[in-house]
Amino acid sequence: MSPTITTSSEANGNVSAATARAAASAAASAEAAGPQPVTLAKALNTALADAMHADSSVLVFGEDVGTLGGVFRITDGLTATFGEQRCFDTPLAESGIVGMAVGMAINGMRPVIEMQFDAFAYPAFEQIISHVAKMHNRTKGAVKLPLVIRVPYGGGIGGVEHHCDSSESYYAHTAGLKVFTPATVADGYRMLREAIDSDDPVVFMEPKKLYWSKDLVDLGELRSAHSAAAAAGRSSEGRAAVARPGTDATLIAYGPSVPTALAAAEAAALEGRSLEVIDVRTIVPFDDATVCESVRKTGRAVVIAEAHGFASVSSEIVARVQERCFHYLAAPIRRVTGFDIPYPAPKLEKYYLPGVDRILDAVDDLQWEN
Amino acid sequence: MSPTITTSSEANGNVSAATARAAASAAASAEAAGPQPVTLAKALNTALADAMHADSSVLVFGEDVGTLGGVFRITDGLTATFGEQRCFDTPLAESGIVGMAVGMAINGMRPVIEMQFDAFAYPAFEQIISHVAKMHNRTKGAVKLPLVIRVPYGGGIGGVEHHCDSSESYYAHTAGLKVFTPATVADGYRMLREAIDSDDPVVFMEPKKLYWSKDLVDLGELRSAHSAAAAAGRSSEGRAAVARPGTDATLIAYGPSVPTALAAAEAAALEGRSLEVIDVRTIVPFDDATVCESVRKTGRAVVIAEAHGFASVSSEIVARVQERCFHYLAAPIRRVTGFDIPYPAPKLEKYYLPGVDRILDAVDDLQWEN
Amino acid sequence: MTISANHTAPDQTSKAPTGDALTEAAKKFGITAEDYMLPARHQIEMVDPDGRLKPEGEQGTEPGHEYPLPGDEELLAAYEQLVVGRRVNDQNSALVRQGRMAVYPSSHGQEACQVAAALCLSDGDWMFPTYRDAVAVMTRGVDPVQVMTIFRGDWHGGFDPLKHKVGIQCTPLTTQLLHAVGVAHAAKLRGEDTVVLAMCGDGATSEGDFHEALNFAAVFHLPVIFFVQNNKYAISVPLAHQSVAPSLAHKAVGYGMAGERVDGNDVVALLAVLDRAVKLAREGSGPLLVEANTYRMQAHTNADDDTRYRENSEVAEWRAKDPVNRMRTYLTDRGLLDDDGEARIREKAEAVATQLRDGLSEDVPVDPQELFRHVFAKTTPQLKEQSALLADELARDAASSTEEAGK
Amino acid sequence: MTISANHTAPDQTSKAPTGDALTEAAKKFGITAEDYMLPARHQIEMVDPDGRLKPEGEQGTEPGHEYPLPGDEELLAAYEQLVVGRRVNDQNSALVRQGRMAVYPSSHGQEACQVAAALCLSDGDWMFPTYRDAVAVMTRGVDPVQVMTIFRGDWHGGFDPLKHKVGIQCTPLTTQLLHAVGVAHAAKLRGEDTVVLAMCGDGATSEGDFHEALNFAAVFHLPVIFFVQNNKYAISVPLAHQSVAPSLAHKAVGYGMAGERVDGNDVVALLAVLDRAVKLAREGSGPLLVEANTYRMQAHTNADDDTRYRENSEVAEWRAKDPVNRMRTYLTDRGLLDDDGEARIREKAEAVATQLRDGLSEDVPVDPQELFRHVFAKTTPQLKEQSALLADELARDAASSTEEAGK
Ligand SMILES: Cc1ncc(C[n+]2csc(CCOP(=O)(O)OP(=O)(O)O)c2C)c(N)n1
Ligand SMILES: Cc1ncc(C[n+]2csc(CCOP(=O)(O)OP(=O)(O)O)c2C)c(N)n1
Ligand SMILES: [Mg+2]
Ligand SMILES: [Mg+2]
Repeated sequence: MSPTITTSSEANGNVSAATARAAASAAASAEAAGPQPVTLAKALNTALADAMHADSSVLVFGEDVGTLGGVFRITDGLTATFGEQRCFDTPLAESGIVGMAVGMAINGMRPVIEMQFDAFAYPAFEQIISHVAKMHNRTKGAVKLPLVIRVPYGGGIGGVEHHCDSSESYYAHTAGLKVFTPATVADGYRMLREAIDSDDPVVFMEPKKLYWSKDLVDLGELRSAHSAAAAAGRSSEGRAAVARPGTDATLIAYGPSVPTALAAAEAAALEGRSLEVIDVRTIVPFDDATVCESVRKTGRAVVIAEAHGFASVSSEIVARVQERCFHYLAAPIRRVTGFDIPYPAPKLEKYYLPGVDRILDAVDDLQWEN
Repeated sequence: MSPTITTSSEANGNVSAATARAAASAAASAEAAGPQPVTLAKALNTALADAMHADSSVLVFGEDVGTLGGVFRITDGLTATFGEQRCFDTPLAESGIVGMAVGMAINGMRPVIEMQFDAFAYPAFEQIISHVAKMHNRTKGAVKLPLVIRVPYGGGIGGVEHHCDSSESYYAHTAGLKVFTPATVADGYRMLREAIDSDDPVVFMEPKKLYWSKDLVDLGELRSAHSAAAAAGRSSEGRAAVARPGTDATLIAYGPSVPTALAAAEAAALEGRSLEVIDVRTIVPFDDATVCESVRKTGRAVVIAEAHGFASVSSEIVARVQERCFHYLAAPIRRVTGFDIPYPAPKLEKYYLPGVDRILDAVDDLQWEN
Repeated sequence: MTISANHTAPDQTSKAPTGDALTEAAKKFGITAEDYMLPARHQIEMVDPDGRLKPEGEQGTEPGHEYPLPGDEELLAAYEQLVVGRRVNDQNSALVRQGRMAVYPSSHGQEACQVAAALCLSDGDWMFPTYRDAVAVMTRGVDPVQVMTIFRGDWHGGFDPLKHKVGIQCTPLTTQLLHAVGVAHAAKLRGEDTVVLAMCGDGATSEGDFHEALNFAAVFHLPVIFFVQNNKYAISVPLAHQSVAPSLAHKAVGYGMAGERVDGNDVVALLAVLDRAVKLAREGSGPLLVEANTYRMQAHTNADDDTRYRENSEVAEWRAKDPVNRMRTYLTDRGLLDDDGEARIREKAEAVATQLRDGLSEDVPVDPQELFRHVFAKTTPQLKEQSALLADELARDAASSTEEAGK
Repeated sequence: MTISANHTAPDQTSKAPTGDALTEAAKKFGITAEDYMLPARHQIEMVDPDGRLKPEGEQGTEPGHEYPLPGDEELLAAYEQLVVGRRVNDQNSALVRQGRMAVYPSSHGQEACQVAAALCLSDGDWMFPTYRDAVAVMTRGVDPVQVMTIFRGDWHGGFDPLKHKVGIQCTPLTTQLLHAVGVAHAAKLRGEDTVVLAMCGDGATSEGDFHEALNFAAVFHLPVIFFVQNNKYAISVPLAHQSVAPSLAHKAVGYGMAGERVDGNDVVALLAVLDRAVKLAREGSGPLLVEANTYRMQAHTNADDDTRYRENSEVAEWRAKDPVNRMRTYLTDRGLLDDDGEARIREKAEAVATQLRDGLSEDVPVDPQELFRHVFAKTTPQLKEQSALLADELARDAASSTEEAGK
């Protein structure tokens, strides 16, 4: 099917789009009922399809996202379902992709574009920094920019250079962008739907090493929950999750580091230490409340991220937590991050990546004797 | 004069270049002896000329750097003195400028390139991140990349959008780059010479609002001091300065914020508070020792920077200082930074820029009652 | 111009997704694909610097590159806008000298390009201008004072792009060409017949985004007209340092689109070429590239000193080609313009100048809280916090100055 | 091909900084500037898919685009490298299947391009290859095992670019073309006669850096040959989605340089065209753009599934144009190759394959401290700290595993 394309009802106040609720529920009926093992890749793919069903102004484009369905298959089947007008390949030029998306968003569309890998978004940096982030502001809100830039990011997949960068800090530092990164399959679905619904530009960072991780989720339920939330104007933007409750120290993580943090907490539990794990989920806006509540409770914190530590999102988390929770802290906040080196070759990446042991070392370091 | 171009003696081990000491001292003789009021712009210009005299593999290029001498006149007179082969205009394309410079550095030159304004370096982001920062590492040091990227940065000059960004955090977060930023006229000369001498790529951030600020300096003495230091293999890379000694709290600043921090310290002194001001000078590598020594002494700190605060160099400074000086701190470290908004239009920039009052407010906030 | 045979590779395996536009064009105009893409041998020029209509055979037209003379009414309307545009340019430069505006990149000397760029478009069409195209934006109907907001320094842009279908005046060079492509693409997907005119300078053609924009427009077969005002300088850098191609219009060939060059100081030729380009684009030709040969008569902006890099004599040469005078002579000679008409037009120009003087000498108070208001459609807790911090600062300032005053 | 008159704008005010290269070229070859820049009407093709020498009139040559047949010795040497290259491609793919290498973007089917790209250069020249150009790099003389380091995953690059005058195999598309331009520029400034060959694929021509590199090379009049292997796909995306120009060689026109297209499976034509390009560039023609029409016979890499986006029949069509078989037939027919010769060459190819198998099945131990060793020429206190942290971790690991073992 290839519904008539109209203009987003949300953005820039043009023609309203019919929400194809019927179509969406038809797609739902094909799915098995109840929780099923679902990969993050599948959840993202479903979110894209559902969003395209719901709003004909949602367009998907990028390199190899059409016939191939993306090198990670996140756009699999979208061209077949929605036609070449709704999901298509572009010439190979990332600045072109982002710049064209800006124009489409100006003219009533809600583009969801894919950067093939983290490092291959760099050619689009000027468009992202100077336009995507600034268009709404410079026009005093006259132009909304409902644009999602999907960026598969991070390492741990044995990729060669330029395929494993953790580039979230560049975006998080750029005023005017929202930055989301899911760590669970359910969050993958929900957060991508919310990113697409958002009238603000969202850089949607997908931890590529989690693409094939599975959780038991009920996609139909996620879909209904999203519809209900959207109808009620609710969104979980800016809300971190307590991924595991604990009492002795807080591990603050996001994206690919969340499962590692959970594994560390599991290991620590065996040694009698109760670690709370916070999944940041939306880096911008940041959920100070949830993070600080946890740290005030535990009095100790470790921030975990794959990216180089220097001048990064993890620096920010440390800085804001010490600003807000200083007198609750029994020890300095520790960081476990990637080293300040170019991402290493496959055979060396295990030495680079923040692993369970390195996290536990940092936890041990939190001056427990005090 | 237009000396024969040979290959840098330092980089990539090709043909050696004659250092034109005689020429340099000839230039020196034209200058008045003893300390004179000199602008930062003039000091940078002199550093470029001296470096070009000293090493014929030093080349200067970019947009409008030739005949015009740069929109800020930092390259004034270089084409006239050294010829069009040594200082020249390129086509208008920043990725091209950086990419060509990479190739020239591979092939024995020491390019010093100008990005006309902070935001106009973004088109070159891919070349900077994926090549400038990584070339030495990926070739296991076989290829050195003695390349200086000069970036006039920051606001306070009434510039329109895209002319006032503080982009240092993007570079500082990128592993493989060194990031320098002078705040005084003497540092401008010395640090630019050291950046050009360095076999590592240096992003040299020039606070454009300080271009026309004057200090009393003796350029001839600076030149001799540099020659002596270089001959002895000494460099002040990675060394912060105590710009003003004090005992009650530490203001940590760099580039355009240093004069503001000094003014704040001056004002605080009138109220009986003794503030120490640290000028970071080289953001990468960072001088933990000097900064921590000061904070351990004073027990209180405020970090000041014009850039958006979120996930920035100032976040990093807070994070590392609390990691290293936690038990010396009487209060959380405060940040006074630009807001997390696109740099504002000229008539509003005064509300954005970290000024003396905002710094003093932060100092007042450092829980003096404890 | 005729190329003897088809240049298309015999073994090109893939088909263009949009049908072979070049083959169609070649058929339509009875010329080769190369002749369609390459600009005509000479630039299109209809009225010479002395205001005289050139003989048809000397206008630069040739098979496939045919441009009928625009109608008298269009020309009169264009002249009026030329006069207004010139007045606006000079008024703004004066306002800068008086400190009422921070900066103004004048299009003095390029008014023919400015005017034609706006007049060739219909209401539903879009324009994507640069910082130098204030006159084009005004000619399109945007309030002059709003247009100057960016240069006065109150805000980044002063008008609503959606209302006027005019992109914000863009500073990062050629980035706006891609926005133009996106706007055209969205319109095409919705089946609208919007044409988009995307503007840039000669220097800007060297940027990577220029390449990507032209290629995207060609591959997606979009109705975008890329209009390059070749004013011979990019700040201090002359054209010869940007390109050694025979012309900038030759760049069309690499994208499989048609290129044309036109005397950029001849509004008649400009309208002829742009009107036809808009018509072709609307009819489905895909994108076109039009290069206007003109000259930047003044420094890059008031902050620039052009005596450092060019000779006065060069500027003087171009003064003789002035687009406004040329048109006045032509219309007067043709009997379309008399003293009364001229006076009426001058009056109109004066009115706009007055509007600018008045509008820009008002000291519009700025609201510091605007800093935070438009960053996002849905703001963040962080910005609320920062906004409160600033509000608190300002309240304390106000309180202490009241206190001071009270003393 | 003849264009009837000079296309250059009559009123181009600025002079090219390097003298007017186009005028010179036009004079030298007795053709127009457009004819110099545009590729010949047909691609250059000398030996047909059946291995037969084409009649001179059908080789695609024309005035200004004349290519004499390369000498027999050069062709024999090329054939040897073709056979070795094919063997290396297939050996590497096998090693990937066996898990000895992580990934290999094979140039199977493109060996003629690979071989010609290396053989056309002299020792002092430079080559800037992509990830797919391992065979070209080897043909240039770099140790095969070193070349594969990047794909084995030990390190990013395995050879010394300065020693071999070969850039590291580049992944970020077309970024390396600018490095090539810089290397050529540095050499030119020193008065060296280095020619630089810069390689990229069809998809890569869409990137902004392609544009900037070609333009810089043209404006600075540098001896760079841009060699595009048009293998019809960029991963899954066919050529028609990259460009609707008649050919990629047509892109030369926009930069004022000469373009040519050549049968990329015909090593004879490739050598003829590239040898001449190198000669012209060395003599000061400025840059040239050469497009080779070839085909990516296998998936993009082993990680790709090409059945999702192309028909087997298309691949089969191109199998008939195989560059190795074609050359074998041609040389055998010409009496330049007999069974002995063939056997000797096969043996050589086997030796390289063995070298690869042996070299890549060794499990070279990695040193974790290499992470920090090469980031900077002069390291930082921060990296020293981080390196110590890792060393401490590893020491504790080692100690605890010794402990474990001791229990
Ligand atoms: C990406 C980018 N790089 C550099 C600049 C700085 N800059 C502003 S205008 C200009 C020259 C532009 O020349 P041209 O495109 O010919 O336009 P003109 O000013 O002549 O109208 C430069 C270099 C910029 N605005 N954007
Ligand atoms: C800047 C950039 N964007 C995207 C990619 C991902 N990518 C790797 S190869 C490739 C296709 C390249 O196609 P082409 O240039 O035709 O070369 P080929 O692989 O066919 O040899 C893509 C999209 C990349 N490496 N660099
Ligand atoms: Mg210009
Ligand atoms: Mg290809």
